[in-house]
Amino acid sequence: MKRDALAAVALFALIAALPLSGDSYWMRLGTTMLMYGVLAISWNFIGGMAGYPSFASAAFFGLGAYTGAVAQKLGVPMALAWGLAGIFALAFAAALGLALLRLRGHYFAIASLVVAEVLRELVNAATDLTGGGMGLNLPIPRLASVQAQAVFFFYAMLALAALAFATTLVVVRSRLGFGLRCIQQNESAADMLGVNTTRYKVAAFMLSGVFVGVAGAIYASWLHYIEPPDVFDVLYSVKAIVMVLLGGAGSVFGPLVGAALFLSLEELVWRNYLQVHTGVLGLLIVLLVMFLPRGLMSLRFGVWGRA
Amino acid sequence: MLSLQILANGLILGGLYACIAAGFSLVWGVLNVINILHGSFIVLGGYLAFFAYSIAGIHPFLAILIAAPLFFALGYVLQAGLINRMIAAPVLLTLTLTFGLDLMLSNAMLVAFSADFRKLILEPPLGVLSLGALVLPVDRLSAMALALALTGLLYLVLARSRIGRAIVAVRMDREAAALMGVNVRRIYAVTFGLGALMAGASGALLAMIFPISPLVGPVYLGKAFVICVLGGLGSVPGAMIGGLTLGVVESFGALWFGPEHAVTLSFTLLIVVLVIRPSGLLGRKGYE
Amino acid sequence: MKRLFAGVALAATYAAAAFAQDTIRVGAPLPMTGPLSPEAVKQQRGYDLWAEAANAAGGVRVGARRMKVEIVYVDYQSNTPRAVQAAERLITQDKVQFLFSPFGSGAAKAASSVSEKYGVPTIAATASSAQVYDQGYKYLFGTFTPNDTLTEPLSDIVRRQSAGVQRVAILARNDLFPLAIAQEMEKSAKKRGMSVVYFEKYAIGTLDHASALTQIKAAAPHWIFATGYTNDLVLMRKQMADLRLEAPVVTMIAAPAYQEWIDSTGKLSENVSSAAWWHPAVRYSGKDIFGSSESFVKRWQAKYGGLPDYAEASAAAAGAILQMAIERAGTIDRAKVRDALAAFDETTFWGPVKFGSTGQIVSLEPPVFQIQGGKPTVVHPAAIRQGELRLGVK
Amino acid sequence: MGAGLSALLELSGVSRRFGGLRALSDIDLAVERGEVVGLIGPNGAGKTTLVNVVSGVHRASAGRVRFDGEDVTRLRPFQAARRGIARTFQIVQPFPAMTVLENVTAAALFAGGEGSIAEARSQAREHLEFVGLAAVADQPAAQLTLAMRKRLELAKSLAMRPKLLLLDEVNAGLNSVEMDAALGLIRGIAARGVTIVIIEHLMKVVLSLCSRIVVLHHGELIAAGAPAGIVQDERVVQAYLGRRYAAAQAAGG
Repeated sequence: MKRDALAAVALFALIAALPLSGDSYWMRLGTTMLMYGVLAISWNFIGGMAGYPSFASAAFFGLGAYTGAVAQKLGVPMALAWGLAGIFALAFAAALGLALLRLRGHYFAIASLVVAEVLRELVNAATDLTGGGMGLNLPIPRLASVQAQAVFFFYAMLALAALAFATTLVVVRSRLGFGLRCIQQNESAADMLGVNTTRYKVAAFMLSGVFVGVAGAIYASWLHYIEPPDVFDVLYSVKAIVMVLLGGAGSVFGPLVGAALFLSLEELVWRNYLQVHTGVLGLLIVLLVMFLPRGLMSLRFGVWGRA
Repeated sequence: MLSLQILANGLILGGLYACIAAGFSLVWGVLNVINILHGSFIVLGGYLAFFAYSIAGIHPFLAILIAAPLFFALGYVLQAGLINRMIAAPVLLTLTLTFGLDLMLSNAMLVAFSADFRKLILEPPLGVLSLGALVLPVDRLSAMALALALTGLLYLVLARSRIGRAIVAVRMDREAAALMGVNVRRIYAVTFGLGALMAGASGALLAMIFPISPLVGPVYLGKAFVICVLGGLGSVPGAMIGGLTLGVVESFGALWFGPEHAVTLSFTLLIVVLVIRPSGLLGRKGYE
Repeated sequence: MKRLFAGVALAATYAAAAFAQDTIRVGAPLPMTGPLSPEAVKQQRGYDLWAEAANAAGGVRVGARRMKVEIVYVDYQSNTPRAVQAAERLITQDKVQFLFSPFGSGAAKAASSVSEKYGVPTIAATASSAQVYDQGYKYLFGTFTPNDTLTEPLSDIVRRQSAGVQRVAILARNDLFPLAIAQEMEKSAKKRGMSVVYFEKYAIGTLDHASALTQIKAAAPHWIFATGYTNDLVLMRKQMADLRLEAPVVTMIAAPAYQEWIDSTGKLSENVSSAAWWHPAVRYSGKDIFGSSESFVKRWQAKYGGLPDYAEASAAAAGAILQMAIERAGTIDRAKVRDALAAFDETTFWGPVKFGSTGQIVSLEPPVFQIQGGKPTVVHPAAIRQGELRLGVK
Repeated sequence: MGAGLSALLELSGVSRRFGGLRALSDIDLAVERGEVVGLIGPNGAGKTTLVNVVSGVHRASAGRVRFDGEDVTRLRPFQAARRGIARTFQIVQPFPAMTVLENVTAAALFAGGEGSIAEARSQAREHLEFVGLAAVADQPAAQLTLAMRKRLELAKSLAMRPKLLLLDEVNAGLNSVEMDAALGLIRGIAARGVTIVIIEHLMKVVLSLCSRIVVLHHGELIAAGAPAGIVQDERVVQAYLGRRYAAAQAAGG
């Protein structure tokens, strides 16, 4: 516990030094990486620990982004709007979890995937509140300079990632983490041993939603402009999963390492292949799955592992 | 009268949907693989029909005959060569695998065909059939009929042929089928081939109706998800019922709630059905 | 992890090393993959044609020197945040001097904050919404007039042509530009005393318009106004015919301006009207690299075959305008070029170009046209009219 | 049968249907504290269903289940477990990737009422000691032999601090040496005051362990009573034991 915590503090201190480089593009990449980190760490609660293949990240992200944006549009201060986004995501995850976590395997995956689609269309349709397909503009925070803005959002995302990571450290060693492992291994046996599986799964789902919701709100403030297809992008869900698979290793650092690795790969491929970068990314994914199954499989997938 | 026309629209659309989903459902049910490639297969089938018509003047109805063996071979090779290696892995990995393959295929199509939308225009057009005040486009109608015939044929193959019965046996109980001497891996490859065949053939049919572009794959894939859940996995009649249901629901949904909500409605329906009846409207229990 | 970062950094340096002093580098984030990718092809063609023309003439005159033009493309995957990221990458990593905005109003607006931050003069070739320009930014300029400059003349012509057009049905894609223009249409129609009997949006990715069209048929409108991208409007036109939905006037925006829409609808394109910011039939004699509109079209046909559409022409115009501004400024100093753009008042092949106080062009009169005999025929403005608006779309 | 307050488990009029199939019909049964009750009957008689209904896996279609003075008819498995109903499965169900110790710790933590993971772990060690698995405490449960896994199931059940232990064919698949050890353990558990209901096919085991026997047939309770009486009961002989067994018993006994 202590060793992990120390390593984490060192890692985050290292990341926190990035603004010293003074390069705004690196700042942007750093902020994106931390956002990816939040996505991966959060997915790990429900996907890695409880073993439920959730594709709901995009739903939480979009919900958070729009909650934060609409709240700010209605005059709520930024920090409060972010908090509100977290609360909305938390409550939504609780309600959604109660309904969907009874499903297993592919069925849960599909249902959670579709939630983002439904939310996107609802947001799209609520033109009065959200601007619908025309998108939504956010007030630009009154900060000294654009550079200061970049630094501010970087640290905001860093703080969120650190919080999510600290939560992982605590959960892994808690009753909740233990119970989730039992559920992941054999849900009905866990039930027979006195684990309140519904409550634990919903708790994990809520943890997987709350930080992503706040990340969405920070992201909306950072970009000043959001539109439904961008924030309810199914790729947020897919990327979260791929990152955890990549970093994997079942360790608490897995998601973080996966996020850094994935962003680096994405950036390298994007830079070097103009027309075929998605194809190259696809090839990389295929190769990883085919030839690094050990690395990828070190996470045990519980109920959905068994066909 | 309005309702009657909308019901007709919905049923015709639903017939096409059934064909989109049949192969996807089969692969999901038998292999327990969510084939993300399915949408791109349909698009590829569309391009095949488009070029067959624009270059060689081959009617899309005949293009199916070319598409069928080609796509079967493509699917068979893909499964035997790649996916079979991963078949025992957790479902999320096979899903990720087909997702990666799909990124490659759709990118390849983008480079090869460009993103421009194309449309196969039959010359002369097949026209419109009028039944009183009811109007039915003949191209859609015949494509639907052919789609349903194709789906029916798949059903017959599964029910009557030796290989079809082996597929059904593997779907019911993999271990037992293996004990009875069924070569499970070969059955997987054949099943995936059949799935690809259905995708390619339905793509060829849809080319007459929808504009084709590498970008529309995900739209078809989304429909296939919904239909599978509505109808239940791995069952061909399920895909038919699911497809027709979706077509009618979307049509009346657009009428009652406005066209912007038609898609939302179908997805909401999916979630509700999953929560209330996880095995689908026709499905049997016991599938994971 | 550190090693990977080092790898990325290495790649970045490698990319930047390609930068040479005697070229003008212009960044162009384009949606080469994803749903908007058909649009990227058009933009790229326009930019390329300009760069080719400028370089063939020896380069851009900068004071006494001549500098070659190089356009640096980045794919932003049809994803707005990526577009912003791409813009920042182009400025900070690829060291471009100037920028062309990403496609459409939304992405252009989002990316404009980045170019403003670095003081990079940026020309938006496809952003029409007034909200893109009213942020008080000084470095953003656009070649499209606001949306109502399309629907207003259109409504006037229809009104003039047939007083009987009273009932209007509007079906719009729920997306930034298609929805905005549909809302302008509603205003224009109401202003002229027409009644809007149907106004619905359809979701992105809609595969079937039969229900909406059946309802429109039941409402028996005189004028059907539909918006969307090429694929939407191909499908919709086909389904209108399938359902025998006919009306005196059918307007679709923006697809009929594109040759692929005409190709994909075949005979069904006949008599469908539309409006756009530019049309190959316009006749301006410009002082830009392309000279007159005719010579631009010729040059286009020589390179690509086929006629350029407004989006393609706008991209080329963005380049031509930037070139003139640089030559006027006599330097590639960003602030000076920006001032030259703000003071710009010249005629180009694209039309008279003068940017208002917000940076959006104010001097253009967008043409209205109708597909007649498989070809777009201009029906407005009077100066370049090729024919009269015909009624009846079957 | 005295359905007094002292009965630990009391079923009254319990039925359970699966679709059209009646797996249990109208069962009345009381188990007193400290009893070891044998549950016997042919395959498909409803024995496992009965255990499932008591432990909350299935809900009774009709009738009521009372446990320790409370109505537990509608409880879910984890709630039953926390009230002191522990069970083993015919097919053992460990958490395969966890160590043996972790498996038992989970039981102590979630059903045994231990306050912290550390306390639960030390409890778990004691239970492993008791069942003789201390040596393999840190091995993954998946690596255990069948006999060891059965003992692990017992350790888990004990860690739950049960008042009632439901054993479903805990001896199936064991050889006679292993079985003797298992029987020893069960006696030890009973000696701690845990009430036990055991489903068992081997009459030898039933007779040596149980103070009372309950017989199910086609979902109905056809007999209940002391072992000596049951083996002579005409209906039990017909339904389950068979003539030859009864004859052998009579001859031998």
